[in-house]
Amino acid sequence: MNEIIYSFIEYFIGQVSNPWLKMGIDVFIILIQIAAVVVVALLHVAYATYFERKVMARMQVRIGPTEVGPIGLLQPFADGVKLFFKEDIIPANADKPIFYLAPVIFFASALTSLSVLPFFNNFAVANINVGLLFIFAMSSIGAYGIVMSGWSSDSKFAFLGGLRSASQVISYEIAMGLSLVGVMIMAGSLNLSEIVRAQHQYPTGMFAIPQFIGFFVFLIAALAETNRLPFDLPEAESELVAGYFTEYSGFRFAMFFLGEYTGMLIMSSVAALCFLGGWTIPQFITNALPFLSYVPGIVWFLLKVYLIMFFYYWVRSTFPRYRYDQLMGIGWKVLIPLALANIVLTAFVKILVKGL
Amino acid sequence: MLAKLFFGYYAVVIIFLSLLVITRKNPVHSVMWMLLLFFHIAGLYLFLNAEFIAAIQVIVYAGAILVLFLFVVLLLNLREELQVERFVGSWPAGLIIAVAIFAIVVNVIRSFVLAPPGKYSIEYIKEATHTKALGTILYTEYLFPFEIASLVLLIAIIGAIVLAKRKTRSH
Amino acid sequence: MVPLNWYLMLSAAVFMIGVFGFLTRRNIIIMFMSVELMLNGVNISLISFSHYLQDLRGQILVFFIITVAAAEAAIGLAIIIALFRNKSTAHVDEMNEMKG
Amino acid sequence: MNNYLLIPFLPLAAFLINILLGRNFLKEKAHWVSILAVAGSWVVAVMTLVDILAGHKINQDLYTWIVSGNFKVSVGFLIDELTAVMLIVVTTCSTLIHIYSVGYMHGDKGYYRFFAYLSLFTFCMLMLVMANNFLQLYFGWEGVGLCSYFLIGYYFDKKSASDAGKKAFIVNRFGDFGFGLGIIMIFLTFGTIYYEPVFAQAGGFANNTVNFLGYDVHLMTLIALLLFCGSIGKSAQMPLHVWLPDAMEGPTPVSALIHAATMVTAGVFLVARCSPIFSLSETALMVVALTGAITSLFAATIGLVQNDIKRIIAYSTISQLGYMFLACGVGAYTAGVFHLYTHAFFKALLFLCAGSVMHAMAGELNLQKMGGLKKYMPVTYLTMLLASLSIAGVPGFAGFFSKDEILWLAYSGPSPVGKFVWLIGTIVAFLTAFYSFRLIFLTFHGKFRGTHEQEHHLHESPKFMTIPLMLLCVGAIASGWVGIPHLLGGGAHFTEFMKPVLGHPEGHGTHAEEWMVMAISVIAGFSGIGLAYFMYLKRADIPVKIAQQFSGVHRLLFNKYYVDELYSFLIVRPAIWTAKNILIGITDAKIIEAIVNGVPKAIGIFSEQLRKFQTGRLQHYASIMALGILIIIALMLWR
Repeated sequence: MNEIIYSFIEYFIGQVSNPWLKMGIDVFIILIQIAAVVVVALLHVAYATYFERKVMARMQVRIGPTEVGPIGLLQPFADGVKLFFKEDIIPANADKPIFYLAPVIFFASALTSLSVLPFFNNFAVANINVGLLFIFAMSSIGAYGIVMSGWSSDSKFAFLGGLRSASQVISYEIAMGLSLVGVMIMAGSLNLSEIVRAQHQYPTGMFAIPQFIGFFVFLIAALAETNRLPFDLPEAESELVAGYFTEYSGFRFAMFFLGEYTGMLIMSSVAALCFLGGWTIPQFITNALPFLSYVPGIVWFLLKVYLIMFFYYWVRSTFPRYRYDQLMGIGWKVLIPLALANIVLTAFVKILVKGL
Repeated sequence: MLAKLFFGYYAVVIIFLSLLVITRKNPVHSVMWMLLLFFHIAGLYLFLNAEFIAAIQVIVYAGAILVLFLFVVLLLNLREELQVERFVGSWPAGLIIAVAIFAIVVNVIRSFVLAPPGKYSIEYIKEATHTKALGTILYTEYLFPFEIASLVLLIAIIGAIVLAKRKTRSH
Repeated sequence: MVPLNWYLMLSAAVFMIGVFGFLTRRNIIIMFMSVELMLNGVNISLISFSHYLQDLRGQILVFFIITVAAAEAAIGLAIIIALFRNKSTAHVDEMNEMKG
Repeated sequence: MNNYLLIPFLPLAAFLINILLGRNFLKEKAHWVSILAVAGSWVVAVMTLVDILAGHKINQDLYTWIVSGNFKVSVGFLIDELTAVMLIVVTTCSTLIHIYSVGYMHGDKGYYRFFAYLSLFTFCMLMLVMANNFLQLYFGWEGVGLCSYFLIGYYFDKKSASDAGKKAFIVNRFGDFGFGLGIIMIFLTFGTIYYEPVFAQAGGFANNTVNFLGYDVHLMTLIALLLFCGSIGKSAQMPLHVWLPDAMEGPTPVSALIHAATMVTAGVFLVARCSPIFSLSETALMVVALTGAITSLFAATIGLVQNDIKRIIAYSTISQLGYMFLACGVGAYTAGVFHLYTHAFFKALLFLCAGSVMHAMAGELNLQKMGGLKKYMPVTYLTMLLASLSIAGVPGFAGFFSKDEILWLAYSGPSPVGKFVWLIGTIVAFLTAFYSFRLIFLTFHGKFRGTHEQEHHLHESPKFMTIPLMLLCVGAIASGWVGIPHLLGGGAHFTEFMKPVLGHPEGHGTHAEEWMVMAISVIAGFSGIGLAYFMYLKRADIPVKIAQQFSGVHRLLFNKYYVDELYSFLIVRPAIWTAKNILIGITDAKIIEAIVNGVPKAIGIFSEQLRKFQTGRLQHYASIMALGILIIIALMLWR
């Protein structure tokens, strides 16, 4: 990717020798990559909402949005425009700087995580060695946005929602992190691209099969991490109006909304990358059906991501909400022990069976 | 030159943020500045080829410890906090002591000599990846301290629960 | 190449600010945060030593410092909550029952 | 061949079990643990003896006890001929006395405690004899002393008993002090305290001297005499004999086991064990011989007039121990150990018989209130009579052979004081026979002189007591048969057996002389018995008359030469006076109390000022801490 852009530039202005100019070009390339990823990801986020509405509608025997555009395809944009032009209301007693900052933190942390995701072979904005840890870090920063929005709104509902969300996110982050340790052990790396490559070398082609416990724990923890049903207690409508963003409106609300769906996208991507083989498909399939290897990797990746997104919607439309203590109980008493057991098991098998 | 510029930026921002952390009246603001400070420190670590530690800095310090602080801050009464004096009466003494420590440490730093470099060269770490290199030492040479650290954490969990648990009214 | 001294100066400065905050702030939570500042100051110097001496043991030490800091924060904040519950204040100069 | 370890550790296990579980679980069954353990030890000891007879020898370190610089001690065991004999003596007596105690201590409230202590004693005694170095010997030495203290003061609610315990303990300290010094001297001289290297090197130091307070002292003499100090204390020789008669306050089985058969003979064992050292010093040997001779005569004369049945036997023990030292002193260690071995049986038997009599008399000890017990307790009478015949040296009995060997070797040996101690030994033989039979006649013959109530109560002791009596009686008669001298057609097996360890002095007497010595001692024995018969059965008025005629001598003897009073005057009272007037009056009241009261007062005044620093403000403390760090760094910078 970078090489192509370089050759383009060289084609236009000749050999670049000035180091400052070279750096400028590098920065320019990175900026282009960031812009591309953000725009594409946001487009996907927009259509994820549309997808959700359609899926939910089908499951509830409705048909979902149809009015705006052909089969309602322009509905997300209509929503965006509506939110953009809504009045921006700030509560009188709010702590203003933090009130402003909270949605930005939330949204930014979600977007930043996108930078380390390899969408297809050799493409990631930042191909860093601790990519997985980076995603954890960013998802834990997201908790600040939630807590701060809840606190700065100076509203009981928002405050309770913020507290609930923070403890929920912190608790489930542990389970999520531990569930991925099995993958780390098997891949021997924290670099997401390396993890995908390791899966490609692996007989089953994806870690979801040997790491089924980890996969299970990860999926549930991801639901809680992104405040999705059945763990959407921070924003439980019937209890807390809208939870931590009760007091937000207009574009700031839109940022929370987008941040949440971006988070979902990221969690689905991580699941796809760490457990389902990312942009690759298992070698036994390509051996059997060689023509599939001509399909671009991004297609497989998006297929897997949307599969998991679908799972999200499916769960949302079928499960009732948990009680708060049940939520914590599941996190600490079921998922974390399961994940720990998985680590022990994986480590043992790794030591006992050479070359796994 | 670029490295020095980067370092200069980080140094100035880190010191400035540290000062903000300890001088803010509103503890919530202190926490927010501290969050930013931790990011900068993590950036500095990246700069020093310690990517794993940088990630840990964000995950553990920013993601766990500071959230705990935030939690506790939120539980306390902030309205009163904003009305009262933030420093103790004898703060000039504290200032003098702190500056004296700084001066003396700077004096020490001025006269130090760098030891010959060890075996973990930058190339080696890049080759083996930082996490792997660190993990290898941690699980071989420092296995015992590592186990003790796990015990410390366990005790901390239990201790925190015992301490913060509300006494039941029944007795 | 940035001289190691600069890092050490930075580390000392952060540490000193932590000391200052600990010695002067009334709010116990800010004092606690000052302690974290001091730890971070030390961590900076350890990491830079580790880099310049090309010896990973400094980073191991940082790893343990972070671990202990987490434990310390959990315990310390639990103590603060218990204190606040009993005293309804977070100001250390109002907690001076242990005087001679 | 490692099962010899069972010998000491079975009794130890029994002790632990009894002391931990006795009070609440074992209670009246406590004796089974101890008896089985000690009997087990006995079986193993016999096996070990068989092994030793087959020519094996054990010297093994078990466990490194202390290492400090070049001082290294381990728990180790040396089993040679001497140890094997001691093992047999200790375990046999111990087993029989354990069994006897079942009957004797029946119903006592500290039953389990008694057996625990007995087992502990057995353990310590076995450690003592089995040691392969001096420190372990010392451990056992002090261990048996401790048990002796426990058991003398067994009836601790009785003042005389606890006083006697303390007396035994304190008097023994005098001797043990010297013993300790002796061990230190050995370490200084040889650089080790293991027997084997020490004895192997001893010859090389034969002529060395050591400067002590400006005098050149012969090194081996010094070491030997210091070691002998311990022997004097433990074996109740002059002048530290005073504790043993008082020790009779303990239960009679204790007197039999500890204060007759085993512990008190540890001194003799020590001298025999260290014979390579003693043999290098003529002076030391002379001191040993004279101490033994004088003690035996001294104790025998006291024994003539005492009325307390146990005390008579106690003095008899002192006297016989003197005999053993006498033998050792003339270089006849084998004879001394032989006498030790036979003496253990008949003296234990005498004590147990006395216990049996006490049992029948409900604790009465006074001879003058007994008489005619023969028909009430025939077993006790018969066994005690046989034991007395043995101690009196009647031919054929065990005591005869050992005593005769001692006297002959004293007479014929190379020792310069040999003839003198032989004379005293013969006199003592006469006295021994006399007081032993005085005891028999006054107790068992004639008419009963006690109260009617006591007479009604008289009965033979239970089986648990009489069976050990009979078994010991076999020992009292037959144990000497292993050492029948060549003169009488025997093989002197005992002497031959012990020769590798203890050597044998070169006698230079003729057969005729040997016959003469034997005849004289037999005549002395028989005349003692005859005189006793005449004085206490035929003409019962004579003793009273003699006592009146020589009232001064009688009073002197009856009051044990006023030794206790002398000690009281010379040592105890000055010590008490010093303690009362100087230590309490001046040091304690004026100096120590002034310091003790002054210090807190000063602290109080000081802390009144100091407490103002304790503001209770966290930051003040932290500031001071930071200041401290500052100062330390500054000091390190600009030193």
